[in-house]
Amino acid sequence: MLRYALRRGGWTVVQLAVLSVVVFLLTDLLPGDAATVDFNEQAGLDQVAQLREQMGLDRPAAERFADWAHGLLTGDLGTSLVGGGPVSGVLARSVTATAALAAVTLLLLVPLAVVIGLVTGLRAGSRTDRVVSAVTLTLTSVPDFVLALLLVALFSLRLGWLPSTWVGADDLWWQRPELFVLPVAVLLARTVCVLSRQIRAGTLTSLNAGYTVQARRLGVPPVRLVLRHLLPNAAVPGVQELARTGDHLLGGVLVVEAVFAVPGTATALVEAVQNRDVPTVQALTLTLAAVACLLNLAADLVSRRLAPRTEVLR
Amino acid sequence: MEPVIEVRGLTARAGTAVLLDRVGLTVAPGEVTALVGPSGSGKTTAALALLGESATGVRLSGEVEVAGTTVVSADGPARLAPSVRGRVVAYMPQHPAHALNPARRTGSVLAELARLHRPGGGRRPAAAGYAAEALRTAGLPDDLATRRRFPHQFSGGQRQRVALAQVLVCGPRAVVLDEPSTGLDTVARLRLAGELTRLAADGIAVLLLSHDHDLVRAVATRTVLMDRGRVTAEGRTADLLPARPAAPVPAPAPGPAPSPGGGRAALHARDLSAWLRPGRRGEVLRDVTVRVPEAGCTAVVGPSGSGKTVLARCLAGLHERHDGQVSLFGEPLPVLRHRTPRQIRGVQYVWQEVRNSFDERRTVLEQVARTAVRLRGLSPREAERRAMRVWERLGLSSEHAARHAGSLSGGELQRAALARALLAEPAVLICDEITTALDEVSTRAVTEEITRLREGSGTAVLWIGHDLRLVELLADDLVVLDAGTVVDHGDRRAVLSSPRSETTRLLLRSRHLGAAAAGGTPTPYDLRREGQPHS
Amino acid sequence: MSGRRYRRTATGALLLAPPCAAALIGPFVTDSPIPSEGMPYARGDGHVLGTDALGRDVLALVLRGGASALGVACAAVALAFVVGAAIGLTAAASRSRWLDDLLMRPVELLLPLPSLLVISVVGVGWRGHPVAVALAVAALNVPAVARLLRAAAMDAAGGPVAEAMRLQGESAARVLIGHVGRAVLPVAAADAGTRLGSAVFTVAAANFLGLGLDPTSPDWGVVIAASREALFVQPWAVCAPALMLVMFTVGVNLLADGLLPRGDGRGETTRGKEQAWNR
Amino acid sequence: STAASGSSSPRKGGSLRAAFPGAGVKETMDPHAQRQFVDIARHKAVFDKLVELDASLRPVPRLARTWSSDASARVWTFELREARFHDGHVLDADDVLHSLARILDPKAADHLAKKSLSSVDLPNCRAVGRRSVEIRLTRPNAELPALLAMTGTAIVRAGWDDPRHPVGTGPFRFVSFTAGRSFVARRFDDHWNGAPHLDEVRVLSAESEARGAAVRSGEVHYAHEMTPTFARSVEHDSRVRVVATARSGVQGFALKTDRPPFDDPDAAMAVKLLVDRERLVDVVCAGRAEIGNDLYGKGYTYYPDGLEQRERDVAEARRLLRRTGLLGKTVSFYTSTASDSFAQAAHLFAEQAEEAGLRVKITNGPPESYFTDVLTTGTVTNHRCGAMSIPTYISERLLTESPQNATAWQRRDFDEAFAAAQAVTDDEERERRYGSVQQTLRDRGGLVLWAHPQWLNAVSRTLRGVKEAPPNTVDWARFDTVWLD
Ligand SMILES: Nc1ncnc2c1ncn2[C@@H]1O[C@H](COP(=O)(O)OP(=O)(O)OP(=O)(O)O)[C@@H](O)[C@H]1O
Ligand SMILES: Nc1ncnc2c1ncn2[C@@H]1O[C@H](COP(=O)(O)OP(=O)(O)OP(=O)(O)O)[C@@H](O)[C@H]1O
Ligand SMILES: [Mg+2]
Ligand SMILES: [Mg+2]
Repeated sequence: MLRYALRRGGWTVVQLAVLSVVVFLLTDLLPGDAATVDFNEQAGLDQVAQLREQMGLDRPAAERFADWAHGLLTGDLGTSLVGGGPVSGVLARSVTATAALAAVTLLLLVPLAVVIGLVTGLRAGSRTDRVVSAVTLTLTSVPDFVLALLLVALFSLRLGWLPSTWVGADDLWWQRPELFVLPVAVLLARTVCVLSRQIRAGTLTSLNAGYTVQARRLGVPPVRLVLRHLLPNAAVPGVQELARTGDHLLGGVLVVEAVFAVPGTATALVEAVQNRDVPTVQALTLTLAAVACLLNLAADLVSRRLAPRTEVLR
Repeated sequence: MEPVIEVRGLTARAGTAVLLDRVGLTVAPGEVTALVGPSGSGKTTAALALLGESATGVRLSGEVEVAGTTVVSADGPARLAPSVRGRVVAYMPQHPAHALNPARRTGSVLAELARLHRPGGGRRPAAAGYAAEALRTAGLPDDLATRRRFPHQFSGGQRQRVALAQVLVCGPRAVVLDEPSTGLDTVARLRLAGELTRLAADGIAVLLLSHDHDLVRAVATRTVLMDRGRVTAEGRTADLLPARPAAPVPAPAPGPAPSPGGGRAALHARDLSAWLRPGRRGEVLRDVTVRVPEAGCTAVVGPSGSGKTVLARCLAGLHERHDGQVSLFGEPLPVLRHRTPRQIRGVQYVWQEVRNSFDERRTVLEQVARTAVRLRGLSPREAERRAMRVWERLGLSSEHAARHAGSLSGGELQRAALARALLAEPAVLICDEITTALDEVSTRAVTEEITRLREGSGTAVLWIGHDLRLVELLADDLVVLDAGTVVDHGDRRAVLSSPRSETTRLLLRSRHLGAAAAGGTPTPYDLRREGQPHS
Repeated sequence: MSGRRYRRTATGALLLAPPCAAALIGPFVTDSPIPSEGMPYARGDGHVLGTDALGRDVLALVLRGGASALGVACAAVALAFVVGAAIGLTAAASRSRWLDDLLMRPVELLLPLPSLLVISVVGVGWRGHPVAVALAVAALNVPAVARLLRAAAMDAAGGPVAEAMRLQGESAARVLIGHVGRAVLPVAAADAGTRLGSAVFTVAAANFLGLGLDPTSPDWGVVIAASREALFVQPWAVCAPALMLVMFTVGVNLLADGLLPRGDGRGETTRGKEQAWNR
Repeated sequence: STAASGSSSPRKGGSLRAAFPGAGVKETMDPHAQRQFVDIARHKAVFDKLVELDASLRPVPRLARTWSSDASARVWTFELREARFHDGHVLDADDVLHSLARILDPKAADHLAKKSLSSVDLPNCRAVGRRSVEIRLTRPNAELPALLAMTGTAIVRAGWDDPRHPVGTGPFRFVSFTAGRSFVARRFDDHWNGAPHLDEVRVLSAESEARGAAVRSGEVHYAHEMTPTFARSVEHDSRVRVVATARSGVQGFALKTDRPPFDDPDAAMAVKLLVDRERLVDVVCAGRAEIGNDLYGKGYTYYPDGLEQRERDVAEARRLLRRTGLLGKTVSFYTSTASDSFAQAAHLFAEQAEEAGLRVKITNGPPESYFTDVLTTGTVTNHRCGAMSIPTYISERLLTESPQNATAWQRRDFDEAFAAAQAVTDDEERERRYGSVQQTLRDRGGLVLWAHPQWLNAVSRTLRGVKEAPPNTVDWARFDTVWLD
């Protein structure tokens, strides 16, 4: 296990290194650069040229990348081309909000999805199952931006129960739990449905597996049977899905961040791409990628523990 | 004594088929009752009914009472049936490989069961004590390493014992064991016999379902005979299954009886080493040399977990992590991926755990017939015709042919798998414990078919099996494997009469179950030697 | 097929019919580009579903916009599955570790690439190109599909059934398609259902955020995005295309659930699990 | 102009939250590097300029009490008022000179006023006493006061160069700022124009969706730059009202006049005649605009009177197209999503051109750099401009050397005529000359300006005293004169 974890860890480092090159190339491929974008609608071409020189964008790409990589190795994420501040500051500010949102979502997601998945899986075909499955299926099929708009329209504008956005929450958002309700609800809606369907499928297969049947024959009572014998096997696809969900939560909550004006990583990343702010894009992407890698690693380790046989497969 | 299990008029139907027809039997505490009958006679179905269970599509009716609780009534399983499971009756299934949870460590499941069913088991040390005791009784070491293993880290025979330990740790009043001796070497089987007698002596009611008449004779006081879903006889074992003549008829080596070691080598493996994980880690075979002459039969025996299956898979080209040379009629034989159709046809392999090798989506006959289509270029119609012919010779009916693997009994499938290999008309046939689920009639059909092949087509046979009686019947040469190395080899008669290694002697000494009572229980193997440590 | 399953399939087909019909037939019964004739966000006024921001008939937009909305998503998912299945199944079936590594390592490399970055880069760099959007969405899905199918195929491809087939002289292709492919089909179909849904949303979300197609294109996602402000002024402009998307994804999922063979009582995957023990 | 302020009398106290479109990390507290409205609004709270513009884009005094120039419009004198910085320092001529020097710093690429103030002869500018500054120009310009009212011209304290600690003379004292999020400032009681009513003002950044939701749900009091659709959806909302400022900029198309086909003024005229301005206004601006007449600055100072409205004339357009060989040909329209309305306008333009026999192929460009890109690419492009004085507009966009010359309008004679007009100190004469310059532009230039849209801000009912004012003018985003009920 340790050996496996170390090998996977090493591979993650390689992955991140290659990714940084890919990301650099991708952003470099984009039309325009930080200087053109920065002076859009404000200044003429000569001013743009001057700014470009100041930002060092007139140097060859390889040189810029080397500089950046050198900085990274010495623990310096560089300075933002646009704001002029350190990238680490941008990172710190945006990561906290998203991480908080993701954490709250995950905290609710896991028990909810497990319970729904188990109940529907164990009662497959029953009325409960059909009703819950229909609801989850429909919820997975509602685009999250439509859902977000509807929730805001109902709970903030019509009923006035909940704040509609994080505008003006400043850095005090963590003191105001009501800010989390709607964004988390939108984030949960789809993920709970997808995850619980996975767990339902896993439950169905392990429900009929020989080991479950045998455990029942040996008199293991139902609740224990489900939690100790069935769930570990049923959870394998769920754990993998969860890793992807975590990744999605950290990087893909753009719609939610946009609608609720949450100052998070997704917003920061899109903005950085639009600004062609390469150092910021790099830092954000690598952070997200590193988190994704860690989540995948964790998921693989857990799956490996849950389904240890895979180690012999190759 | 008051019987623990009482069955009256038990009937099981699947569709229009009647699987059990008004079966009645009783199992009393303090003795071993055997349920014996040909393959497919309904033993497993009856045993499951004792727990109020049945396979999907099977309906139960009749009356089953276990320790005063009604488990099956006239209209199917009773409501209280679940309450007897584990605590009162514990069942060990026919294919224990299926019954072990791949995600749970052996020890934790045992402790859990102990906590559930044993008085005072709620306390951790007590539960651990029960678990250790169950492991020891089942013939496994009770050390931490074993308790921390996952099921896939055991060999076929070891998994059988893990399943047995799970049954024992519940401390039930009655145990139902479905073919507990399949896949066990003679030593382990002897131990098992001893265990069963001891269990009975402790006042537990034991119901033994087995084809292994020697085992039944050795341990069972009473026997119930079944045939086609009916109880045909019931009584003292000694009356129903009279003991065989002391020395089993050593059938003369069949056929042309080529001079030992003589004849052209059909299959020859030299200095074969095999390992489980990349980088030669987890070595399971070391420098094994096996030779199977044309029309000859070489048997491979050895304790459970000694590497027989791995050897067979190397020869069949399925296990790729090996080195050394394998040749077919002198021509080097690569791994399966690189074999030509002619070479594939030349070497055929019959699986040990056969259920897994059938596809659930196609009928069994369809799958069996494919061999002839692909390897002999026959038309599908012709192939099915030939398949049916082999099929019937092995004692299967055409009614079985249209079914899917899931609804065939263990023995039926085993024969289907053999038919699948035979349709290739191979030059070399590798049989990995293919009679473990067969009754004597079917076994005879199988051995006859093999003998016919050797005589008729000069097919060479590599026979893997624990049943030394069959080995004597079939094999010319004998190879004894232990912990992945050859410890004894040569002419079968020579090896058996003057064994050179301790392993062989041990296997031989344990072959007659009658000695069980006298000889006491042999010490369990050292697990660490059998299975490679994993971590 | 049981009654319930039949009903599910039928419901799925019913739900799928309107969006698919719109996507397939719509382009032939409407003008292109759709003329701007009415006032912005008018209701009634000769337009059954009112008009959009440009004064175009929403019904015409709904009829025209399916082809790209569903086309891009379907093409992306199809492409992702073709490439992902080729990689995943080959990797699972290959007995050599280096081929497996060769195929899977580059794919895994892409796995942590934030989808957001790819979408915004493609959105920013190749604005308004349905092909680019489809390629991007496909590229994002390939790693996940490949990994999923490889994992699902591992048991089947290495299990005794595949071995038995190979011992019967079946060709590699037949083992892969006839057995492994069939074994992973339920997994793949269920996954394709959700993936198609999320691809539709990825495209729609990209459009919603202004990273995707031309903002005047009749694509459903674009129309929803462009009209979202008018949710209370002219609800149909948002709801009609949104309903189409929802009907499509629900329909696809129901169909995937209902049509495909599942392991019966005994559970196929379970059987797969034990196979590893035997090797 | 106080129609919207209601009848209640100002009340002291309260904290105002105002939401503007954000610009993320681009946002700055350096008043000379300001780029976005949100920056300008923040700087306006903390800093003052010498001069501001009124609603008709005429310079009005702020920190400069009065100004005058010599007859050649080369030497200007500005008299300063007695104003106090937040640190207690009283404004003097050195502060103004330092501010000018800082704006014109050759190393600071992002100081936007640098270009328009490039004619300031910095070494020869000087203080005349404590409260008077003499500014010399290298070429005559009667519009200097208007230039000093443009973006990026705030007066900072002498020696100040730290945007993290802004110190100005403005009505609010800086408290905190996070780029892309928020800004807090507190009332400055010593402001020269009297203390503001509010205790505190928070200027927040938020995208359009969020601004709309926030102002409707009462989380902010003021939302800047809302769409006509938003205005429609809050028509019956009792909590929010929309403050619409007429003629606060321009919407149009820019034709490149330096390359075929629009180097031929007839071809350009054909386009001017074929566009259906009413329809564009109705759809793109949802009717909330005044129809344009191909000239910038309707209603602003120097806008020529008595011009005939240009009407759609498809027949004449067709004739001109045929004459110039464009009939049935295809021109490309380079648009983007830089503004919601751009692609819509392009779409409608394509429809209208089709009716006159001109085909249009629309291509989409990246919005982030669209305005920089259109300086070099495209044949027909979108054009928009906020409020600024007409001479500023011309010098920024229509001279050979102009930085934002989107129509590539490069005529020496035009440049000279404009320069000559700018040098005229007599107001009437200058206005006449400006008029003729604009006439040339309307007839031969590449600008097709079809709308002067309204500027829409949403304010909650509790906010009083908000005046209609075009962006960049003195009453726009002005929070010292508003109060909360
Ligand atoms: N679902 C089913 N539908 C139809 N027939 C079935 C079904 N399940 C089992 N059978 C048949 O019932 C008969 C009894 O099966 P059972 O497994 O009880 O036999 P068995 O005595 O245990 O045989 P073996 O010794 O081979 O294990 C077999 O012939 C089998 O083919
Ligand atoms: N997939 C596997 N993972 C881990 N260990 C394995 C695996 N397959 C085999 N082994 C180990 O390799 C050794 C040899 O196994 P093999 O199956 O060849 O034994 P065998 O001689 O056929 O035993 P049996 O008589 O019980 O079938 C055993 O110790 C077993 O634990
Ligand atoms: Mg049986
Ligand atoms: Mg074996």
